[in-house]
Amino acid sequence: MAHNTASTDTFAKYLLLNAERFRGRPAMRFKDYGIWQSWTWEEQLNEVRALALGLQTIGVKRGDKIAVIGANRPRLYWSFAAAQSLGAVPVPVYADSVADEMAYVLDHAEAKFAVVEDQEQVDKVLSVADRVPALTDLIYDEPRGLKDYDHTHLHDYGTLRETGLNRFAEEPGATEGWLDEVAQGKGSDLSVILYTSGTTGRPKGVMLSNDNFVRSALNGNGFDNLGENETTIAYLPLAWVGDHLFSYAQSYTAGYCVACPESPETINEDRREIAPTYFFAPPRVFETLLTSIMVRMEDAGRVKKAMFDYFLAHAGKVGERILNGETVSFWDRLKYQLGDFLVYGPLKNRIGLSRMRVGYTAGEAIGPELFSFYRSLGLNLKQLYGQTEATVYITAQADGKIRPDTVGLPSPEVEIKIADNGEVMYRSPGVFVGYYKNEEATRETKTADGWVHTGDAGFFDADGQLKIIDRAKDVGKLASGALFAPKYIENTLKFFPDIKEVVAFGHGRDFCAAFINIDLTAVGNWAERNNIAYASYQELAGHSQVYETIAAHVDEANRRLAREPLMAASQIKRFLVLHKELDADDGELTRTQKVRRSFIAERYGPLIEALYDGSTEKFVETEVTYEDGRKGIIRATVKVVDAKVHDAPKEMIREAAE
Amino acid sequence: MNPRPDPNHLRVSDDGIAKGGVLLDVRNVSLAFGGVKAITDISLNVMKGEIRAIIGPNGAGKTSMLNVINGFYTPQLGTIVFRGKERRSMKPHQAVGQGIARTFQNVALFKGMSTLDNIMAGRSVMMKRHIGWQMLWHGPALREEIEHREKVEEIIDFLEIQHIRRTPVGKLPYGLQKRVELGRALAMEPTLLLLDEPMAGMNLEEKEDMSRFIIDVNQQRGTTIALIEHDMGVVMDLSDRVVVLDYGKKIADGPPDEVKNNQDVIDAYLGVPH
Amino acid sequence: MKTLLKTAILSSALVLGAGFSEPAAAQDDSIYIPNLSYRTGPFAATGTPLMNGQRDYITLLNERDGGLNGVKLVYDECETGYNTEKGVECYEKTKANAVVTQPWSTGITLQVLPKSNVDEIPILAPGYGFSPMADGKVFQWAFNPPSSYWDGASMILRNISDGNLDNLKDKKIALLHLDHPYGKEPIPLLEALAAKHGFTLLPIPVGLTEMQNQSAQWLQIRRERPDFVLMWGWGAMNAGALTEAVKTKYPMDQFVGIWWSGHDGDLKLVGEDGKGYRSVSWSVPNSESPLMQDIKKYVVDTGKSLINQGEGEFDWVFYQRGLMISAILVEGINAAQEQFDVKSPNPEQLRWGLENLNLDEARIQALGAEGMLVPFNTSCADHTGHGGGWMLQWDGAKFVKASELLTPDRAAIEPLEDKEAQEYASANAPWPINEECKM
Amino acid sequence: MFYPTAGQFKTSYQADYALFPVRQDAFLLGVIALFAFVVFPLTASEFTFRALLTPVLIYSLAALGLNILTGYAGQLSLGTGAFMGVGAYACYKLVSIFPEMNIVVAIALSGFFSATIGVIFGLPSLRIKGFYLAIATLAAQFFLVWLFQKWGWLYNYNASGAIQVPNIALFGVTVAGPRATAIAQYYFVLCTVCVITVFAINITRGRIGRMWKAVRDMDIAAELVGINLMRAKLMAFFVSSYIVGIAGALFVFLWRGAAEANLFDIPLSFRVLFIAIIGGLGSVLGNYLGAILIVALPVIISTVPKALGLPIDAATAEHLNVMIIGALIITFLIVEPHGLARFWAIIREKLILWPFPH
Amino acid sequence: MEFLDNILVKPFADMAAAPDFLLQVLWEGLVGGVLYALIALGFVLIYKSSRIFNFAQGIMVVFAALTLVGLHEKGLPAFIALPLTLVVMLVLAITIERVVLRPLVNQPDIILFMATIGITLFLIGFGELIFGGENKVMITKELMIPTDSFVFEPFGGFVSIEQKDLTAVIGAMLLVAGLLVFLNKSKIGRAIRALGDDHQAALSVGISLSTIWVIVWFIAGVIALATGIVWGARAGVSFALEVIAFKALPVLMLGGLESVMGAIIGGLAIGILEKVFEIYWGQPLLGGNTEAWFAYMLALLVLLFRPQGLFGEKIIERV
Repeated sequence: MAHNTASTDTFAKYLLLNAERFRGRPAMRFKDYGIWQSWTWEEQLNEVRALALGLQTIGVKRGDKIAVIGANRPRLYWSFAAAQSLGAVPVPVYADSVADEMAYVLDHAEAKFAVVEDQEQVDKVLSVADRVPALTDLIYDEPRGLKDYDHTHLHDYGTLRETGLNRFAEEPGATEGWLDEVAQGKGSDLSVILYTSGTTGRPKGVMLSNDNFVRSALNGNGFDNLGENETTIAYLPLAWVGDHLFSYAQSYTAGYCVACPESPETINEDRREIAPTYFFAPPRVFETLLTSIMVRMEDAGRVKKAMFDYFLAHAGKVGERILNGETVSFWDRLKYQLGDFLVYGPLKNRIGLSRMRVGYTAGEAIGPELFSFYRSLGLNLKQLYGQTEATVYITAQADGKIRPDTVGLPSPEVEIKIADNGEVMYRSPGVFVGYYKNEEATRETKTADGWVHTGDAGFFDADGQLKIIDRAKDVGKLASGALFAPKYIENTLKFFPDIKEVVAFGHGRDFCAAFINIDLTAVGNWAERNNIAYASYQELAGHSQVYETIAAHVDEANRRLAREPLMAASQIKRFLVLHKELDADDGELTRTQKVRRSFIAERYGPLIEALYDGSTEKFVETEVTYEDGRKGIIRATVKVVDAKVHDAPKEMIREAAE
Repeated sequence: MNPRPDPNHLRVSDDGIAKGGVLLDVRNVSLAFGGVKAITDISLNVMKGEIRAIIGPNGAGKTSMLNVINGFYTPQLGTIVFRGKERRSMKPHQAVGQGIARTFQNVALFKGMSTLDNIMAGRSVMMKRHIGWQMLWHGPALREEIEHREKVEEIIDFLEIQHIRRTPVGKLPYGLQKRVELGRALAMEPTLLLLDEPMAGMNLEEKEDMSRFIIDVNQQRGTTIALIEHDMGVVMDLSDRVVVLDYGKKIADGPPDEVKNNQDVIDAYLGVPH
Repeated sequence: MKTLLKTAILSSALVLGAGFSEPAAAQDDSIYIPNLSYRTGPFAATGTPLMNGQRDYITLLNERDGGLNGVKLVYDECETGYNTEKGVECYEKTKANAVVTQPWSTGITLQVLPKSNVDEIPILAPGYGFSPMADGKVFQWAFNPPSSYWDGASMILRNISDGNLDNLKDKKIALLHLDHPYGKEPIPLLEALAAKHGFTLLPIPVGLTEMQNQSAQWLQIRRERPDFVLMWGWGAMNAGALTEAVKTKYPMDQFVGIWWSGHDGDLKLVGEDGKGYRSVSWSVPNSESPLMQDIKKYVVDTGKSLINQGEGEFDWVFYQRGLMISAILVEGINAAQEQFDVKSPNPEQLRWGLENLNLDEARIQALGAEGMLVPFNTSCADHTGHGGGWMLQWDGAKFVKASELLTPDRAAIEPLEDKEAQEYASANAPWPINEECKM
Repeated sequence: MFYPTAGQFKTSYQADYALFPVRQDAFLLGVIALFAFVVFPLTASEFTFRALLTPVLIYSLAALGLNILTGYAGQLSLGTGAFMGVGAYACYKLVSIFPEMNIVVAIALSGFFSATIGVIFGLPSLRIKGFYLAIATLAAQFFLVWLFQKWGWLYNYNASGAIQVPNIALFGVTVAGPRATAIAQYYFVLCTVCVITVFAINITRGRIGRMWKAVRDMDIAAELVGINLMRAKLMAFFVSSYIVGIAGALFVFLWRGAAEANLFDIPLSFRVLFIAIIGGLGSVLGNYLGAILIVALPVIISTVPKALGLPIDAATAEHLNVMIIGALIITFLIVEPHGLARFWAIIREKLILWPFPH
Repeated sequence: MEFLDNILVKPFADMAAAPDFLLQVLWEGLVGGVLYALIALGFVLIYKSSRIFNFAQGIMVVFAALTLVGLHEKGLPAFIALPLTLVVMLVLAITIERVVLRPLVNQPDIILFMATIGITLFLIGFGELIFGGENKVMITKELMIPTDSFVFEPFGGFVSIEQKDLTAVIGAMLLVAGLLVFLNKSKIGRAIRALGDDHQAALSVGISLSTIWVIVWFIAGVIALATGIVWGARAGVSFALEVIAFKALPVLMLGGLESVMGAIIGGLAIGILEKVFEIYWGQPLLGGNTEAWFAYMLALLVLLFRPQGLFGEKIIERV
């Protein structure tokens, strides 16, 4: 399948190749002005070339860093290719980062140019421009509101494109010059610098070469048999390595079509319209989706709800086995078919995944129940374990060899070993070049012979599949010496739709305890149905009935933990429901919505103490940041509750012993 | 294949009045219903390109003034000069033809229609294909429909209401309805846009959005705007000049700062008896 | 919503189930006689006793004789409400197995008439329908025995002019008629006669919506002061006209109705005041006749009749006329059975039967209906028989026979019939003419 | 569940403006068309054609005409029957004056007569609104029916005052008059109805349709967005009456075969109004659903007692039938005041959203 | 010229030539007008209180009369049948309120209008099922309505005035007077009148909306019964009577949907004018039967100049 030729080692070259080999096939779609505006590969080539020729006029040269800031839209993807075609290095930046973060990244990357989405981003960049001395010119896509800005160093994308088109049409040699630039590109050249939003410290710029991306992408394509007929939807941050691989690198190498949603509000609808065949999402997205499914089904009539539950239960029983091609009785198969007609099919249709051929969850470990739920519907959802530093792929689950609790076998061309401290290490063609301007960190992470520390603890199981327990540094021990893997506990709890986020504590303590964040949508809905009035998140979180519900969930989670020999000791003894939603704006979550455990531990120190000192409630004051940047204080008295601890069921022990 | 429409073409063609010239001149207008006087001998003008606010306590005759300007009411006395043409009475749809569009104090959308159709309805005047083509749908009628759809989609994009494109407006929250109504008025590509309390009943965030839209309309499209608004803060921020009415009479006229300190205005707002 | 869904499913099942199935097929040992009746709506008052009569005669035969010559007669009503649209629907619904169509309204008759050549089912419209239907060569499938409306008009004029129409010269005759094909039917003949004999014809239409409020019409009559008022009224119109006539003090003895305007129920409304009102009729009630006694015995007393005995419906002109109408039909079937030696004749055979009716006095007497029906006979050329009629007069409580047998002035009518029949045939070309009939 | 809409997206406005943007709708219509054009003609009896299929189609068309006026433009009319009459009489006169005229042309032209009359009686709508206008349309109703009775020229001075359809052939097939077969008439009506329906859909979803809906939803606002109320209303009267007139011509020529003036009286108007309202105002589909309910159901109900062998005499059955229809109307209005079309829309929506309830 | 003469001169000459006849015409028109007014009154009451355009008013007239006669036919004496009929009308009012109005509250006007047509059909079917479809005689004598007539002989002609018509006119006047007193003086009456303007205000009287509706529909039923008796006495009782309901509609247009006085004056005016037009213009010039549409055309003409009817309030449009 893979159209790998020695000469195509950069994406610009792939673009030229695709315009030939996939002539007339769609390369990109964008829901804009109410319809899916589409571009074929040769139109995409035109666009990229036009932009590149335009960029040349404002002085973009080989080696320049070009920041790209904004939502998923074709023009920003084109700016990647245009920059790379000229030998410049795109640096995608999280669009929702606050000015401070952005200033750091832009400055650190020494970005000379920035392609941004709209006025909001222009304003943000301009506000920190004095801290980014290298930055000379800004290019914006959306001209709205920018008419009266000083345009000496501010360029309208449309104008640049016009210039480029004119140059292509009229300027002798311009096109040839550009093709020369493309030809000069090498596989070993820097392709892109991606800044990782590390859980601690300043972001680091991961330098990835064309080779890294091309090889990873080709391996991925081969692994999942991806060709030009796939469709995917690009909705995750441009600066995330996953998006860059799935929505850019793989698209260019395999030739498939990437669709950009109209706006964040319409993503669900847009996904349904496009019905991607290749889909990737962090567990959080699947979680939200499941929550919304369950919440919406709560309002269904009794008969329908019963039917829904019945068939979901049946799917839970046989769905995954059918998907894995195992033998299932004819009757069960028939029932599953009926369920597919009545429930699974329509459900997949509603969530826009009915055409999905390959789906990945990545970025974070997914709860096994959550994972099984989607697979039992017949969705070929797989886990992928990867890192920016690895150009995504470390391990991936191969079709038919899927287990919810492992992350799969090593990806093609990837070697893996487990270090003595349990840390997973790998070596592959995707291994990054280095951290930009941070030799020290590079050395810390990447050994001289090319092995990279993942920072995650894990082990290979009997089948040779990798199992990740937690961050290597987060895995701790209870005072009793038993293993304490917070992520694992958290995921167990997060399966319940009512629970949005969990932070578990226990390292060095006598027992395990947890902060719980309720899901406002799910719980709010439940409250509405039960006539529970509430004015705020805080009030709802503190409601005694909510506590009862959560307690029931914790109890159920403990029951599950009790079944796992390794985890039985870390059942949750005490918990509290947090009075505010964990928020990236307050630094409690990363921009990719991961929990920043240490920060939380610091911020809510008194509450942790309350968990362990036996008190039943605790008054706290918390500083919060509002959307507009103002700060405020939330005061609350948070209740702390005990939970029941279960013994390991006997048969489970026997089974485990076998 | 899909050339992106140029947002600039929405700008109204030049009518020979330079920016800052008098676009609308209301001269000594009086209006009464039966014996009740709604407007008494008011003169005011609107310059091209400005945002002009009309304020005043309840019952001051503000809405009546707008109704006179766009031809819904015919004043008993006085004349109105718009783009250099003088008139006493005209039908509202003729006013639209001259380039006056407006929104209403109580949202006057077509409740049974979707957002898209509501805004499309604003372009009715500009669509010309007769029923024969309409009937066949293909050919010129479809081309015309698409041509206008493109412009309407720009407005939808501009007002950030993509997600409610197909929603019947009756089901929308008030703030969005106001936005759709603004969209419908913009679809008419007016030279003069009359806004009757565009922010009534909105929360702070919605007001900020609406203010931004109004400013954008004024700046990007060069549309002259006359608006009635109760929120003084908004009025002072937005408008270039303010005219104050009270009991159907004009009591002040000038830049916001000047008006703010005018004693009559303060009295009127504090309710000093006459 | 769920129940509604069920309803929707049920009703669509009905559409498929009931809608596409044919009405139950007639068996060999029975004869299917549909009747496009009306027992509802503004015309129910006059329709009901007639339908009762028709129904009871068939019931009598089935009860007393076990049918007709051993064949059961299946009498089946289809409700039209005197509504032409419903009538056509009924016609379509019943025609598959019907041997005859009894349209029971001139409007429905006119609708069905052109189809008769295609469907080949005889139309039996005793005393109503299109007068030129008498021309059996043109209207092969339509029968209106024993007298047509033009016959009726002619008889009335002869009666009021003491036998000589010239006596009407310079007189003014008003025709108070229902504004409906039925009511307009006599106008062509009356116009022709008016021109010929020098009297003035004043048609006064009564719209369907004004039947019960005819004050305008009667004010007109009062102003115009006609010498006679002829009435072609039906349903609620009759009662309305009679009350207005009383109110206007129009002399009752100058007020004459066609046979459908001689309903006991209508006259009861005015009672004594209606004394002297006349109505021409080709049937006369005779409650003492053997037939009526049998009806009483086999049908009424056994509770099989629908008549309103409290009102004395048994003695009514219309009820007994209904009996006679069925009797005419049965005679036709009987004739067909004998001629073709079949148990249940097909429509084609019945047509022959109806063309060869011979209801002379002896036959009528044999039926036990002495004096109840005018004697007449039909032929392939004459589908009416033109048996004539009698004047019935209201004596304040009931109708009594008030004249000898009247006969129409056929010489005056026939040319008009021929002309109208030819016009009809040419307007509906291609229209087959019965060439075999040599009469 | 039957509406898997995932993966259906539009890359151009043309595609977005397709008659059936959702594939399943097109499929469903295809199935219905298959039934209408192939299955019914192969299986239906003559009675089914004449009592169910043809009248349902013709009534649907009349209701469609009315719906344009009442449902789309918001002008309540109670005079539909009379406008049907205008179409019928116009067609009759055209055919009798020009016997050589093609029946299709005659019917198409007769619509213009009713449209003209419709516009004349629509003039009061410029000043009168709501029920007052509804009553005003009754003036047209009563006056026109009166005229049909009094103006002898209209019915060629026929003695009975009725008009009789002569035999008329189209491409050698007799489609009107006593010799026409039910199936030929059915096909003729079906094709006419299909063509006009497509036209009507196109008109109602474009500029003119929006204008009408704007006038309906809020006439003052419509005027203030530049819609000329007079033109919009009169155009609605024109188009509506045109379609109604065509329906009237079909009514007499392709179904009834003959007509008297009072056929077009108020009960016909109400019947059509029922169809439009029970079917759903402001919808094209509703007219068909409404016609099935109002026209076909009574026919079916009347066959039920006999089919079940119940000893109910014709009169009682008719009384019951009237009662049931009355009760059904009330029930439907209570259950879904916006008509069967909305009911279907809800079901469709539910099927699309399935398994979610909303 | 002759044409104009026929229109403009001859009719008046006719009137002058036979004044007794003219008087008779006027009287007939007046009696008809009283009946129109009564039916229109039923409409107005219901419209005022519930914004429902009650098309079923016409059929209620028939239903009431039919019930009265039907009960009498079943053997009940008039003095029992009459109150029993009132009970039936009350039951009808309650049923309509429960089954139709309550579930349809707040629906658009046209839906309620259609519902009343549904009621009409139901009542037709129901009435005919119970009492049969044939024409019945009003039990005039039993109700002690005189049936003779007074005959005056002015101007050498004669004018005949039926006593039952006279009774009808007087009865209608008493009914209207009683109604006006009820509406103006009683608590419920004031509530009903207030309902037309403001639901809240009406509710402040302390009577529930549904009670008011039942009362209003019952009053409409009583009016229907009265109408049914006088009309039935003239022309018999049958469902053909329903068509007179249509005559009440132009009366409403003329008088305004909400004006009691409008209904009365409009009814009388239309009754008289249509009769005069029919006799002096319609019959001689247009072939008669002009009563079928005259009232509508007249009302339409009036509406073109006064869109709110003769007695309606002027509408000022606001935005």
